[in-house]
Amino acid sequence: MSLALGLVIIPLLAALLMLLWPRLARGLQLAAALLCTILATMLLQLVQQEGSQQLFIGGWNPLLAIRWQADSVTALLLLLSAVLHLLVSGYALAVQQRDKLAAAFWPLSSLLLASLQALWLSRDLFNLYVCLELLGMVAVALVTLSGDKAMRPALHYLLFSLFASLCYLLGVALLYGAYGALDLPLLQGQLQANSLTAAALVLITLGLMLKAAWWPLHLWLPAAHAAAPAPVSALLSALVVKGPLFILVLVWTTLAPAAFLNVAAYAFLVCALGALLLAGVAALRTPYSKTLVAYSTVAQLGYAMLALALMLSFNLPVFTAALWLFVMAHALAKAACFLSIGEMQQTLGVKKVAQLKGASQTMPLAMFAFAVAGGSLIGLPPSGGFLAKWVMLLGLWQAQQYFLLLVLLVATLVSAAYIFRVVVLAFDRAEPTAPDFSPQLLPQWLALLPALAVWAMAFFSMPLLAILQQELS
Amino acid sequence: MMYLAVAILLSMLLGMWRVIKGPTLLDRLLTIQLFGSAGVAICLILAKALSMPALLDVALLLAVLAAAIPAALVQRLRRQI
Amino acid sequence: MGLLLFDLVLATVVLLLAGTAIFSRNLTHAVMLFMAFGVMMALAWARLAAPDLALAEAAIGAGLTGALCFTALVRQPAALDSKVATSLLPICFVALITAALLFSVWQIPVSPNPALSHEVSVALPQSGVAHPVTAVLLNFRSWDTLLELLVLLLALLGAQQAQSSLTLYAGWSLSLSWSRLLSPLIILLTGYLLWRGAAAPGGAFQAGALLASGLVVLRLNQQLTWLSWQNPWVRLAALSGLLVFVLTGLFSLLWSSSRLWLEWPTAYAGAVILGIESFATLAIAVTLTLLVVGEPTEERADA
Amino acid sequence: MSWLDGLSWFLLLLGLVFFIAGSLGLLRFPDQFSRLHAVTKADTLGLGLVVLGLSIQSSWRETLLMLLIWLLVMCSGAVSCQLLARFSRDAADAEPLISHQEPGQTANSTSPASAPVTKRAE
Repeated sequence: MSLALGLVIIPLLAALLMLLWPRLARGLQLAAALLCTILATMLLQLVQQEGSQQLFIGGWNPLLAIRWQADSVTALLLLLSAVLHLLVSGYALAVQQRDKLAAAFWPLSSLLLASLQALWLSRDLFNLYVCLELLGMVAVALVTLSGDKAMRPALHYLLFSLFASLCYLLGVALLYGAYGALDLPLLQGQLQANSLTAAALVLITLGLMLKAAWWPLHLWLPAAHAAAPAPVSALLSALVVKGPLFILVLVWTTLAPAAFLNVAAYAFLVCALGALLLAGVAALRTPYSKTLVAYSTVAQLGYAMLALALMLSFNLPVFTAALWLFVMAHALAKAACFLSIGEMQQTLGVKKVAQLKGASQTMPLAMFAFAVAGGSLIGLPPSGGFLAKWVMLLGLWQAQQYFLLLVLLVATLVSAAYIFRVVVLAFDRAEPTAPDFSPQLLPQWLALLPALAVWAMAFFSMPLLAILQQELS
Repeated sequence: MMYLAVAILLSMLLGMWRVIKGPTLLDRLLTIQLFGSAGVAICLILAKALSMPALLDVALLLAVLAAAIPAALVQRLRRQI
Repeated sequence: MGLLLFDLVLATVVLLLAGTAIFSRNLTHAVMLFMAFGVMMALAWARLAAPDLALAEAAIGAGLTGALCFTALVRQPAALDSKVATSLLPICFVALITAALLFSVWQIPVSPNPALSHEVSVALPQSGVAHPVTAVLLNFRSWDTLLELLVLLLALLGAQQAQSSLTLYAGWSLSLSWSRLLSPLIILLTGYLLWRGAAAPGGAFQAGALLASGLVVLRLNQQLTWLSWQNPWVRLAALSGLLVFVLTGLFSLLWSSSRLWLEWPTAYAGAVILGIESFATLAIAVTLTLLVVGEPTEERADA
Repeated sequence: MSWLDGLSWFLLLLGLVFFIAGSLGLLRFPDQFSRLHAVTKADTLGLGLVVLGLSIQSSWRETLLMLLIWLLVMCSGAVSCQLLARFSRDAADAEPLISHQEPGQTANSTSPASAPVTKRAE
């Protein structure tokens, strides 16, 4: 577990040092990101060899202490956030001069990494609340880096986030009052199917849905994510909304009494369908390119909801694998999308989708990154998105849910529509005159890296599935 | 003993009307002052009635804050004349 | 009987204050009512025999929040009337949650699960302190406390992005000497609360908030002009709580016998906790002060 | 001991009377400065009587602490009375930004500090 500890403490200490000596910020950022990636890889190997690891902080017994647990899903998520942090930091380092990125970006993004890693590791309801709160505060602070125009969305984000935390905390307080424990493995199987548990679970779920921007409660997300600087949007969309999702999955798979599972599955299913179809249509209709990508996050989260609903109602291991594959593929693809769109926006100085006409000639690399990441979002082979969708289709076939198969098909078409809306415009050879600017190559390559990573996921499908299956057995 | 606390509480409630009615900022700041000193009194009575000496510390803290906060507020609210 | 009457009146007053604060059309009234609400909440915690919470609520709710709200208020344009939300949807949502809470609160067992409090009392002698709240906060669940310190720091970092400059005016000589007279008392009381924390209600957070209120008063009277985020020593003070916490944790990881994160050896636990709490108090005080006072760029020395 | 208890209760009730008097004064007095007196003086005296009443029933340590609290409240009542009155006097000369009069009366604020703010309000 000292590896896991390092994963949390290194970015935390790095952030503190950055605040003390702002001059060292960039070097510290890169060093911490590299070190975390290496540690996360080592941890994944360790977990694969020796099974899941546990730590009771302070060495007290489980009733008193906070439990950390690194199973294979956690190890994968730790690696994912470390890798994404590294990639986004690289991009931010490349563009910080041009984009006038605020100096506070470095410590804040490092703290974001630390709080995410702490969240993945924690198995304690109250500690998870603290991590959520931390995540929300960092995210809001990061959104405000855009200056005055971001204040309003950031404030909305803050208020929604606080309200959501409060709902979650109330739910946890009810559970604590009734069962007298906060440790998830200790509570497992203890909950009775009475109205107290129901109220607590409803509060917890509402709070987490609000934080994760699940469909009917997503209203704060598009404005906040679109207002932030490009590296921040990439981190927020790729990682921050996944934190509450992780807790939601933990709560419903380990805590909830069996009698509630069916109702919850139906509720999640309705939300998933709404997200996949309606948020997809919203992405299709919005005139701004960054808002399009932000709405696409809401829509893509629908797949995760669908996978969770299916997990709860069918108890097939395929759906668990599909859920985490979606999370990883979406994180990488969305980071690439935001970085490439941000790069185009910064270089070309345009905000609307319609103005991207002919962008494939002026900024071919960035457009290529967007197209590859978009392909993964749609689910075109070979990509991580395709892998996730394929696993899910297999599961649906196994469970004989032909109606949902159809829905998945329609959702794919919707996402294809909004991705192709951008791509087709960009490949339109409308203006033959070359514009008078020279796009920088390095940031475009760096924006391409996550897209290549999501591509590479398809080639590592076997080991990935093996890791996720290990968790289930 | 608790009836005494209730009576002081009700007298605070009476004073609260000034916050709403005003008419000047001073009247409203006065209500804060009233809440400070009456709050200290209630805290002292509670400490006796519940026999919890720890509440005396709370009263002490309230008293110190009642001393410090008006000075801060007035300074913050001052305007260039 | 008297106790019941007191509870009823207190609950009514708290609800009344909350309602009028929310529905007040004038922001200044709302802030005043909110400060009064803070005093009442402190009394409510005192009545519920939770002096730790009463101390925290008194320091934060009745003290600093008011200064913070007024700082925000003086930046507002004149005669600003807030619109009272008339939208039905949030009200329905809140009503639903309240109903669910009321419905489920009846089912919470009256006497809480005895296992946990028994566990706490068994482990208390090894924790290094005699007050269970402090033992939970700084030993059993110290990781939560560390992260909470980080949340406070982040609040400051976020607020810094939004801050615009505010003019500070020189105080009258009366308020200046009053704040100077008050400051040794506040420092003394801070130390008292911190020291008491090991055995009785009190601790880093309450002490830090109290110290912060003293610093705020001095700062608003144009004293302590060095107190700004630009000053590296101030930054060090604001980060000291976290730094000491993490470094102590690493130290215990490397040199203690069992090599566990955030495990204090029983023999030194009391000293370690007091050390961490002292630095945490300093950090909380500086952070809260910077949060309330901000970074005034312009100062005027008129009387 | 009963006469001590009686004395204690007498003092406590007397304190209550002063608290109520302070509140009534805050409600009924005609202008703000007399209201200021009502609160800062009557309440301080009320607190003092309550402290005296309680200390008859308490140990010497608690009594000391309560007397300290009273001393503090007494000092702070005197000082903040002064501060608030000065603040109000100055604010009456120049209309404060946070206005509690009719909105039309704020127009005479011509100072450089408040000018940009009023412009924003329009």
